[in-house]
Amino acid sequence: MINKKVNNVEEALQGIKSGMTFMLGGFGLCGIPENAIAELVKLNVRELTCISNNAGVDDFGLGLLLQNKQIKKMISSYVGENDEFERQMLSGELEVELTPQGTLAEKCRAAQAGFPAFYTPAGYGTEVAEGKETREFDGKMYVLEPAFKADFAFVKAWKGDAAGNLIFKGTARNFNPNMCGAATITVAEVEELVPVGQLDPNNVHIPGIFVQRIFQGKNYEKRIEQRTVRQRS
Amino acid sequence: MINKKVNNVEEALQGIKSGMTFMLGGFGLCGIPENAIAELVKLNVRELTCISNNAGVDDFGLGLLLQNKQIKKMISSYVGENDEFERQMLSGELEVELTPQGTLAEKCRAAQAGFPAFYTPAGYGTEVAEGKETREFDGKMYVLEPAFKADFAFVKAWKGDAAGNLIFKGTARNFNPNMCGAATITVAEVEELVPVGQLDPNNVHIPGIFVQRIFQGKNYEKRIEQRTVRQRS
Amino acid sequence: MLDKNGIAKRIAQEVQDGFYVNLGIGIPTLVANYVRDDIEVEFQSENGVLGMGPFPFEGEEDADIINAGKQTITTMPGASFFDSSMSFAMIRGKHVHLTILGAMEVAENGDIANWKIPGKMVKGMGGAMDLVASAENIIVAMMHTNKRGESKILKKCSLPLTGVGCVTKVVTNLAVLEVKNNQFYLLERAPGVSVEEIQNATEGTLIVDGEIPEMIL
Amino acid sequence: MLDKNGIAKRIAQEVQDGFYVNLGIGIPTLVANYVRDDIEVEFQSENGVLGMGPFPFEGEEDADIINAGKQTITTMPGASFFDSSMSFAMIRGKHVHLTILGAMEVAENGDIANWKIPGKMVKGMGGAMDLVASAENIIVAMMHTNKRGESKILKKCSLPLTGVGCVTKVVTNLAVLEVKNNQFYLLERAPGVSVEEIQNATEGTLIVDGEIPEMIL
Repeated sequence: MINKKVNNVEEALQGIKSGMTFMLGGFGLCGIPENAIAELVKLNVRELTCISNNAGVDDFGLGLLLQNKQIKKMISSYVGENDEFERQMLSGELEVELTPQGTLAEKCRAAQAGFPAFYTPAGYGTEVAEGKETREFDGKMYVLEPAFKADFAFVKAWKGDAAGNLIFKGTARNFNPNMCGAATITVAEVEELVPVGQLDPNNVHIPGIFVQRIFQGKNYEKRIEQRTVRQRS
Repeated sequence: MINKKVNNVEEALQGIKSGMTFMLGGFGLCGIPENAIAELVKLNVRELTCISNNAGVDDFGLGLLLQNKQIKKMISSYVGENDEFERQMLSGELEVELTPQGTLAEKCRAAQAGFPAFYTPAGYGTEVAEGKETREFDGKMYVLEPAFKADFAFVKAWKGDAAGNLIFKGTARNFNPNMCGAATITVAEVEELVPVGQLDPNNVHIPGIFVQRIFQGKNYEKRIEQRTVRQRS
Repeated sequence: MLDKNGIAKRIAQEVQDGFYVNLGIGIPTLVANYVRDDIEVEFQSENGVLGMGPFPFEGEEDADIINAGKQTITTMPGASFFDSSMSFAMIRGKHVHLTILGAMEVAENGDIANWKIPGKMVKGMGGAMDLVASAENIIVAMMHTNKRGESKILKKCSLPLTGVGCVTKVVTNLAVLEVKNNQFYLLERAPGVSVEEIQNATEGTLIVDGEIPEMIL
Repeated sequence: MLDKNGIAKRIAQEVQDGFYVNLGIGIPTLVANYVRDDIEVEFQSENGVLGMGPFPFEGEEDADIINAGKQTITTMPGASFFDSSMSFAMIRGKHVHLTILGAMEVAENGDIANWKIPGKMVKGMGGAMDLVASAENIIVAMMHTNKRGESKILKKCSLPLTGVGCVTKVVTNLAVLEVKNNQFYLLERAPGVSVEEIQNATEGTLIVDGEIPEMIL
């Protein structure tokens, strides 16, 4: 077993520098790497390019890096619900590349799996396809999208072990598995680091080979963005 | 819940015709759809194109269809260990398209995921790339490979439910998940059909949306090709 | 004239037995409340769940189980969770049968715009561009006109497009329209709404062929 | 001169701490037996397992747990199973650090042939074409000459290629060779084998630079 365990978030983020490109898992605030984000704020690295489906809310998630003006460019599919984001974008402080959600996921997966680029129908005939190669297959038009390139991927899992194996919970899975192994270094934080051998090899979502560093996360807030409930009848 | 359960292999294979293209899961004899193969022999459909990593052995797996001369063309990555196969191929009775294993898997996955084609480095500079488009990305050469098109996919899972959800066991997983939803109709046979609600939604390998028909398989032989053991010391 | 729930109720009639359905944010989400309970339908949400159920009871919310609108949800027996790449495999691979989404504008050639107002609002497309580029059955839920009374059912979209030539049906507060041959075909009127009112609210080419029935809700 | 186990033993020295390794069928499979036990290594098999262990004890074989050679195996703590697409994501994405495989021919430009003898033998490439097209560190385990004594270490492969310019090192029954600048560099001699014997058995350009040490096994 190749040991990926590091003791804490400080160790896990060694080598982080200003100007780097990061991938960050999560959908809205669900399944985001809370510990890594907090540490990035502390490290105060700047001029970052962040690949993440959303940009958090004003006071949580990637919103914390935005408030601190650490982000130069965001690559996301949906950035509503964040006033500071909107302000920085409309004023031109923040560069924004909006990418269809399925394309965003596959650009991660392509990087993980060694595909240089792929053809997708999403965005054909729209702004998103401007300047990109398009091509017809079987009478349908597709856009060529390159794989992402990133320095670090920060993902959050439910359970993990020192071999780097990961299991996600519910919809907190989202982009996290697709980002593992898609950057030079993948850092996984987990709610529960279990002894090696405890995870069923059949149920591992991400084999440890895709993860370089893993640590036991702390103090998860797991905020709910839209608390919707029904009445007991 | 959309019910995919059918009562038996006969029902599961309705609509099968000579001349069709099939995908069949399995690696060697591990994880092959034994019930579907037996029924194909019984139905005696002919002129088949079969996409499967291997061609079975002389008296089991796809070897049974070969013995019966039902297969016109095989698309596989490795076809050793099968004398009848070799005889038919060298005599020209059987058309064979050898495809690198990773390319074979991805041609299935591309069909499942709606990608028309993909670029892979495998086979560049070899016979496999002859007549195919090649292209450079970042100084490395790639071959453009189209997604498979098939009429039926036959897969074998360990557990499944009437919603079509599947869980595989060990290395019997192999190509099975990649073939689900990659053909017009996907037929899953399972060792154990469990009540809906019993499979943990977190551990489902293939969601039911990729499966059209599911049935409780029978009389699994699960032959071992190379029984290798070590001595107790 | 229909309110949002009315639009959802009418769209629910389009959901057929055995359909996997993706519901967009807003009015489409309401559609789930009105689907006949004698048919089998499963709801997919592109953030990674198939087999969504109703909202949880108070106190049973789980931050790890949400829909694409970031709302807390529950799951039905037979549900499954998966990653984003597999979720869009379902969508791009045409395994999802019906997509219902909102729009700012729809054009008579089937174009749709719903993700950006240049210089003003840029929320992003989320999964909408993948959905409209892949689904063969796309129903748009929207108001027929904007707050200033201007038609959103157009000859040509003025806003940046989400997808081209993809919309098959539009259900608004005034009417049900089919999009075909670069025209809108009026299929049904909302209760109490006249053909003339619909014509006045529609900028795109509107075909009115014979007697137009009122919706049955 | 080395036998198969000797070749495997020498190759095992190339396996470094922290390596994920893919072992081909034949001699490469034997390498696992000789890896130092004070380093951490994990074996990947392309049929869908990471963290392979030794063969099972008799009576404990599981038909559902095999390696790419279709042999029954066991798994180590921390192992995982996955589908073929993910398995080749590991390979194509360069997550596997070292690939060890057999060959029928190797050429001085790094070309390798190991899947087909036209008109005679066509077993297929299995995962070999993916492995050699992607791995940055490819070691070939082979006999230096064929049964007729003809060199398999060539200027140019005569058989259909498996991959182009990909082999970095060759370990044979006679020598360890590095493949660089379109030449074979002789690094080590097998015990009791002279430089001359190696030169005679090598058709490709062989560079012999200074004193060539004997392997330490």
